[in-house]
Amino acid sequence: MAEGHASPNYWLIWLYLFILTVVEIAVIFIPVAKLLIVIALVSLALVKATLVAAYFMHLRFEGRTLALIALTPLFLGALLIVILIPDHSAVPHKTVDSMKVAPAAGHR
Amino acid sequence: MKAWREVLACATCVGVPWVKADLGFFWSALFLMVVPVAVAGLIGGWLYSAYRRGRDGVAHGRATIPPLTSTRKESGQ
Amino acid sequence: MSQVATVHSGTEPAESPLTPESWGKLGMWIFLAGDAMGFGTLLAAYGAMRFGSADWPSPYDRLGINLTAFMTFLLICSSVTMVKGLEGVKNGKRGIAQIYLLLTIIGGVGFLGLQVYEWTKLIDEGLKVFGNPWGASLFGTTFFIITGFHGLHVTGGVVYLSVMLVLVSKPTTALGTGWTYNVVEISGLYWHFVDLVWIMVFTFIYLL
Amino acid sequence: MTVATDVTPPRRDEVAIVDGLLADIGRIPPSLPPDDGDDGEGPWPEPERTPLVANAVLGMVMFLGAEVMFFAALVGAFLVLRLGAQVWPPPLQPRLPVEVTGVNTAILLLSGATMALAVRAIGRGKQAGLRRYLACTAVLGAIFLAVQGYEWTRLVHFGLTASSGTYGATFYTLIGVHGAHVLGALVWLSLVLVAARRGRFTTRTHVPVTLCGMFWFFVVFVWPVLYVLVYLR
Repeated sequence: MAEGHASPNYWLIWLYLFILTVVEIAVIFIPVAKLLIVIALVSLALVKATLVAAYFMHLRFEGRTLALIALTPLFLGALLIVILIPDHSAVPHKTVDSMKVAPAAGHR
Repeated sequence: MKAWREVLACATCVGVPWVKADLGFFWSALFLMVVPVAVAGLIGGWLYSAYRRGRDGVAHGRATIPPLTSTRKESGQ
Repeated sequence: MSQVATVHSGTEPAESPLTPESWGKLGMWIFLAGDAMGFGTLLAAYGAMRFGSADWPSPYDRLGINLTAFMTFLLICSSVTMVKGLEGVKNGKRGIAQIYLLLTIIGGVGFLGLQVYEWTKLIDEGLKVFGNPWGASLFGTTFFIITGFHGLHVTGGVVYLSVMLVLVSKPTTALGTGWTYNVVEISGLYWHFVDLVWIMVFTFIYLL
Repeated sequence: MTVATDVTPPRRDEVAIVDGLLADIGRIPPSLPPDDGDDGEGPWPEPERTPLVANAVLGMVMFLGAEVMFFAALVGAFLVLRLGAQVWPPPLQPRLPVEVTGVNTAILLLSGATMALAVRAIGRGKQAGLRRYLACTAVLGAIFLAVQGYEWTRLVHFGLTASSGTYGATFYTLIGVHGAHVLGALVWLSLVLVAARRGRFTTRTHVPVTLCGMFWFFVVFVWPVLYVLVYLR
């Protein structure tokens, strides 16, 4: 890899990252549904991470298997989020407001 | 409702006020951060000490430092 | 030279098809994958606990965003100076490599300083590991654990890059595309990873 | 390497290899004398290139590192639940047998000591000592398992089950996983013991004993951590 590819224009990548950061900050002020903002922010973050990994970490110029190694934690992390869904959606957060009243009511 | 949950020490009551999730998360996360470092450190230190032992062997008249680990098949020896 | 300390700088194409230059690079990538799993777990737990909580404070209102936006900018800059320094090593320009590596280290130290400032400010405002005046106490716990873990990584990276700077500064170190390039590139992988993680932390902890 | 179908004369280096092999075979006695292990020296000089760390030992260390992480994950989950609970142990649930398990802990630690003695015995070539200490270790491990099983049945009888709350769930998960490890180690130890009774190990060649000992030590030293965390308040 050392000589196998021409150096990408790193300052251009830097500019992209800078612009994307500014866009990220701008996105949270857009008056749309929270879900849309979340999707936009996560996608922007993933694009930035991809830029860093592909160009700064030279992943674009390496073998494909190395990219698979790098992507494994992303896949496992997504799996973890899916696994955790029942934990946080099942029990409390819809009813927590009424539960918060309970200690004040002298139940304990 | 509350007493029942309290007795069972509810596993998924993350947002419930009487569960001290912050305490559990903090110490558990800290523990899980320390353990891999400790494991890697112990294994690394053990390999380094093995290497040191090999180097001391040279001082005591061995010809060369043996390799730390073998890249060849060992079975059958 | 002793057998144990022999550095595999030569290419071993038949044995290491993933990273033909060195085993070290493959090792660093595997370590980074594991480390990424650690951060991924922390962020997933953060998401689960935040979603399960009804009184999570608004991070944007409580943590402030101007300072951390600047910290993000600083890390991105230090990433690009890192690749520039690596380029200097590749082209055999010791002075350029030294200057850019030094700039990278300064960026890291500056990031750490700003983080210390941010932490003290937030602690003054009442954000504690166990409890804060605004709502769910996990807000503070996750904030300090995740940013603290990342800060430790930056600290390690600063030490790592300082060693690289010393290595590159030695007149006896041969520059070019050989062993030195390889070693500095591996350290760069770690540094960019820290930057990459911060991009994620910034998005999930501060912006969402 | 594929088998050559056409007959070609062996290349020069192959000839050299075959010559070397023949020379080696000539040096090795056709049947090794029973190793009494008094001297710690084999019948031939020690090869210079023996690695400092045997491959199998290195592999075992890596495996044990992964095992430590596995238990650490379980302990981490346990800590979340235990530290998060307002009252621990939760009220109205059976209490764990702290005293009996304390004695059991001592038994397991003792088995670790006998295992260390067994490894040391074969390192000094003492076949009888190896057999005796391995047997002691196996018996102590079996006693530990038996007591654990007995206490489990009593706890289930008292109403502590894996589904009766986080107290029971974490107890049966953590202690059950450890018990499964002890069982596995015990099976492995029995196999090693059988091999030892057949005199398969010598001063120089007892890597299987070492590996089994490493796994046993792991199982023994994880237990006090679990005991302190799970049983004590």
